[in-house]
Amino acid sequence: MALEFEQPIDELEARIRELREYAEEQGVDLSDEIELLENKLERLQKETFSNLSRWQRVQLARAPGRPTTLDVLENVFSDFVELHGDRAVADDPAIVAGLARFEGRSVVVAGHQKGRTTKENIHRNFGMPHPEGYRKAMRMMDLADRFGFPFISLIDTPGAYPGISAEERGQAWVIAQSIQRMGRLRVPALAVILGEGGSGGALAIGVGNRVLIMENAWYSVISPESCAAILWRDAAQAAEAAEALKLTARDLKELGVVDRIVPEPRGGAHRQPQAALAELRRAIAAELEPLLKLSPEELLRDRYRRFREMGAVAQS
Amino acid sequence: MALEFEQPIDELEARIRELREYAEEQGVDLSDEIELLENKLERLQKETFSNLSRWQRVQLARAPGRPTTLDVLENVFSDFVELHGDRAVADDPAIVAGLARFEGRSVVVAGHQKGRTTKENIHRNFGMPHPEGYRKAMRMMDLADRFGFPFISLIDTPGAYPGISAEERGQAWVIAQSIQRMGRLRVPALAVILGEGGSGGALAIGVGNRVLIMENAWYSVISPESCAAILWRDAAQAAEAAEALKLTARDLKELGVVDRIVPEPRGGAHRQPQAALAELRRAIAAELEPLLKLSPEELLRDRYRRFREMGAVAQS
Amino acid sequence: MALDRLFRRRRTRGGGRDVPELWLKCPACEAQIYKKDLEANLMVCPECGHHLRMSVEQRVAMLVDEGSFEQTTGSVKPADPLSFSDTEPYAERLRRYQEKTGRSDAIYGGTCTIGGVPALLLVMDYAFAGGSMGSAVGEELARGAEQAAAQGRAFVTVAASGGARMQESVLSLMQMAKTTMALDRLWEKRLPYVSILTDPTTGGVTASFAALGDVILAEPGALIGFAGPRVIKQTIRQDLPEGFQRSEFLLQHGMLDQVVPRAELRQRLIQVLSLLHPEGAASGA
Amino acid sequence: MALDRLFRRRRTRGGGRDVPELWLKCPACEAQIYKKDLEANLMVCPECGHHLRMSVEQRVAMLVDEGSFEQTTGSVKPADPLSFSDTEPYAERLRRYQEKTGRSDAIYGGTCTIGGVPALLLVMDYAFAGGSMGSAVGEELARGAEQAAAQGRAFVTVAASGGARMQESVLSLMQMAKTTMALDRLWEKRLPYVSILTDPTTGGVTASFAALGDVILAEPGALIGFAGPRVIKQTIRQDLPEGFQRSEFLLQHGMLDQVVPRAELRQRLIQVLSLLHPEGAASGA
Ligand SMILES: [Zn+2]
Ligand SMILES: [Zn+2]
Repeated sequence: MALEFEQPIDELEARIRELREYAEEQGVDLSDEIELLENKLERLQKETFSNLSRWQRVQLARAPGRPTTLDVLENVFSDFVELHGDRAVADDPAIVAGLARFEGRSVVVAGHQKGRTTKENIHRNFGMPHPEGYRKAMRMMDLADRFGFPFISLIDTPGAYPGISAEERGQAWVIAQSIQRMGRLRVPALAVILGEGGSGGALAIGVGNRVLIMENAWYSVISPESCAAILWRDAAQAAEAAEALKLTARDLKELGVVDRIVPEPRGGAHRQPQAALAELRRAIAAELEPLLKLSPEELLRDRYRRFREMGAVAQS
Repeated sequence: MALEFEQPIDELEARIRELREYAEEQGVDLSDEIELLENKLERLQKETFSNLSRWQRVQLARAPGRPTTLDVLENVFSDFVELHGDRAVADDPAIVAGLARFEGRSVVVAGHQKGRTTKENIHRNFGMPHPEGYRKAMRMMDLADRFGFPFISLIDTPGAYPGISAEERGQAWVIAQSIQRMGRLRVPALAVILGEGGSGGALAIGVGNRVLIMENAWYSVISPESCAAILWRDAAQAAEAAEALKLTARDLKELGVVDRIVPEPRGGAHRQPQAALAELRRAIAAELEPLLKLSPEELLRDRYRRFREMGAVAQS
Repeated sequence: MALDRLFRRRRTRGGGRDVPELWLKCPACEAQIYKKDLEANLMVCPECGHHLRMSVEQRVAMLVDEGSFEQTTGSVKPADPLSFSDTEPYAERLRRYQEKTGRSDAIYGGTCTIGGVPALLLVMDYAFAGGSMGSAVGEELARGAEQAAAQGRAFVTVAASGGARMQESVLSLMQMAKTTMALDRLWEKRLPYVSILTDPTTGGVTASFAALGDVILAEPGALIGFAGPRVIKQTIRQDLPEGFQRSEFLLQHGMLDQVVPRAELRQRLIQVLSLLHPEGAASGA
Repeated sequence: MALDRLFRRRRTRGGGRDVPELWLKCPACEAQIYKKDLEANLMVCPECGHHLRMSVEQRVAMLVDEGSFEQTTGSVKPADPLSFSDTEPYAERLRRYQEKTGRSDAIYGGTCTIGGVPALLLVMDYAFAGGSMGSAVGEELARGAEQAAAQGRAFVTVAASGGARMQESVLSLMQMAKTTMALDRLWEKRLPYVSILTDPTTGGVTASFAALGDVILAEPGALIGFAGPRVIKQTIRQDLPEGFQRSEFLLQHGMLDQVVPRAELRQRLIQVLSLLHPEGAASGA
């Protein structure tokens, strides 16, 4: 299941493993050869991962094994109690939400959830929420305000589901409502882009006082494939579209859209999920701490100022 | 379409009309005979309508031609602009709502709507709302709070719809939410029981600082028919159940559940709708006026106190 | 409406009293179970996992920290404000239920700690008039919420009810508003309210306080709804779908936070309360 | 996403320019209509009632009190923050649209009175890049809401948009948050916001400020939604139901307050504004 550009690395790793096994089984000393190969592996990794193209990062953001919202809930937070339902129509498995503890403090969390297996992915609609999912998220925001707990969102979706059922129940309306609701939180709000930040379906829970992004995550108004299909009339131009869209963590930091990049282990979070999650915990702690000192009014003002400044225009 | 106990009156009225026509056509003087009959009519009406049984009042509350929510909106209020939809699932025609003016002042109104024809009655589900109807009403409460306008509800329902679709979408939940939402209004809230006040489906929009009731309306935890079917195991015992349930305006006033009875023209509001609506306008004006002087906090406290005292218990 | 359903059941079943009380038949799988075993298993059928009704005393015992419970309910007695009488006077019925249960009305509870969190727990008693809510039950609930708010306690209710108490007509209807509005006393103090729904919870209880928990938990297979299944069947004149109005159905339809097997209920409640109650929320207890 | 749809249509239609401009063909009933007649009829087909697109200038003229309009838009010019280029550089496209429409970007409006109520009206121009919302459009909207709040005006928008402007990527996405949050300035002052949706309104515009009107009106037959019909068709691989995503469909599904024929729109707007705006609401004007 390695990504295309990871294959030479994976193959070399496999070769080294085989050699080690052989040496052990046969009792021969191949340490020189192995060391040589390991140096080569090191160079290859450095070469590959220090010059990742935007499109390669998009692929890393989608890599199987990359930590999902539930992984974050189970590892970065403790005492997670999942809460279900929108109290109106359904429970949407594409968004997972509930109460948890972070550094001893109660918080409310909601995030997109992709499946960790194919079957689960179908159950979770590939992380593409229906309106019920966003209403569940809004219920969580109500809960956060009700108890004065920080609200933390975890973003990882190709986008809100573009289907008949979703349109019938007001997908556009619920996204607008969720943006508005999150903007009105009287508690600290953090948004973390874990993997894919696909358009309005991501922004609906992205209105944080601070927005964090994992090093290899992306965030854009449209996926590279769809953009390529429309502008280049060829989905295969996704790599080019990804370049044009400037959707990587570094781009977003330069554009002022995110506040902090959470570093990932070399090769991406899927290669060492625990290390990635430890970095994430540190980043959340660092961003949350100053917000805890602000009053509800200061938090509201801060959030408004943050988004009010977004965009680039030329004044006449 | 006269109710059973109205028939002798209706017949006598018809006889008098015929006699008058005959006298006019033939140019004969029957004024003595007519006067005699009119005196008889007067006595008959007095007899019938001053000793109405509870069950007869229930029938008056359901009489065809009785003013509905839309009649009130068109006659007691002005500049009515109907607003539709719950912004989530559907627009429910069993509840009508919108902006209007009362004595020059903007208000928000929501009420159950029965059909004024059979076809309309089916369209409006006989005034039995689905969850969407109550969500529309809650949206109106939000609007009232948003603009600081008084909220006025008009109650006329056999009950919330007891069907599969309604259960699936949380009928119980939405009624509870609507009770809670109305209890939290920071503006003056009036509830008027126009015709039928059927159980939770009525109470959902009945949490007013003041509750008014039309003279022949009823309000109960269950309809007389259903109560009879359960307790007497015979729906035909509805008259007896109506007596036991003490569901008339006068009963409710004695129980402290309503604050004011709006008098109806003799024979019921359906006989002289305009006169009934004029009385209603006066009653609303009288009850609204003192509430307009209260602060949001006073209104909240007043509403809580009002409902907190409801009930009858014996202390040990 | 609940009252009568119970009456009827009792009448038609009648003979049940003759069966030796040592054994019980599971209504789901029909297995004969030794009653002591069933009680030890929290009234959950060891054969099929069906959750039978349990006594309110056992319910309290299974939820609270040992030795922490002090009853607060009982001083509010029901009245008969309408002098209601159908085939039997309401006052008579009340007396019978009071005798049978040893309780003033269909609710039992008090102050306690749950996992160390100070709480006020109220449990509805289905054995008393089908757990129906009249003025006394409503009053106990409103007082409970107010007391919890005043004392900094979490508020926890366990619902089991056929709905409002018909014999108090509109006064029982008003309890829906009263109990709902009393919950706001907890809001002002940022104290949590957890609602637990058990079999059955319908009518005016579902449509008021019980649907408004900050967190709503339900036991597996519990019948939960607004209208009872019989009323719905009469309305639509067709059969109801399998699993309709059961906990699992409600979870799917977004109305519940979790369906929790009875054996795990206390633990889940502790988890929730210690996250939501101010003491646990800030300290990281 | 709108931008390209417009490009394509323009390309494939191409020849349209050769047809004498005195006559227009109704896209619904295909009747040939004298253009002057159509304009006099507010661009509503006299044969079938189909609502054609109208120029933003005509839209403003039909809604405001005569002589009351003062343009506020235009000083904010779009930039090309990503140096975006696909088959054509974004900067080029902008220049072409600016030439064609005589506008800086896809929005036009200003202060006015509507039935005597002081208002700030902003109209999206579908002729400019499919009415797509980039930073400049978002900035005009946010300033508009802020100015309305500061000056005690009602805020009115007329949406017509294919969504966010792809060529500004995440910055155009951020306009959804910016415009939505700016509306809260009106909340603080209890000033109304009325959103009017016209054909077509999809994507990021529907999913932000346009869906959040205190009152939402739409023109008959307008296409309104989140995803465009083509995207949905690709996703579900089947045809869309008749009337799907049209105003009347949205009204039924609870998303709109009213569907209002263009001829009645000004009158309805006046009614709503005079009820909601503080001046009309208290005085009973
Ligand atoms: Zn069993
Ligand atoms: Zn036409």
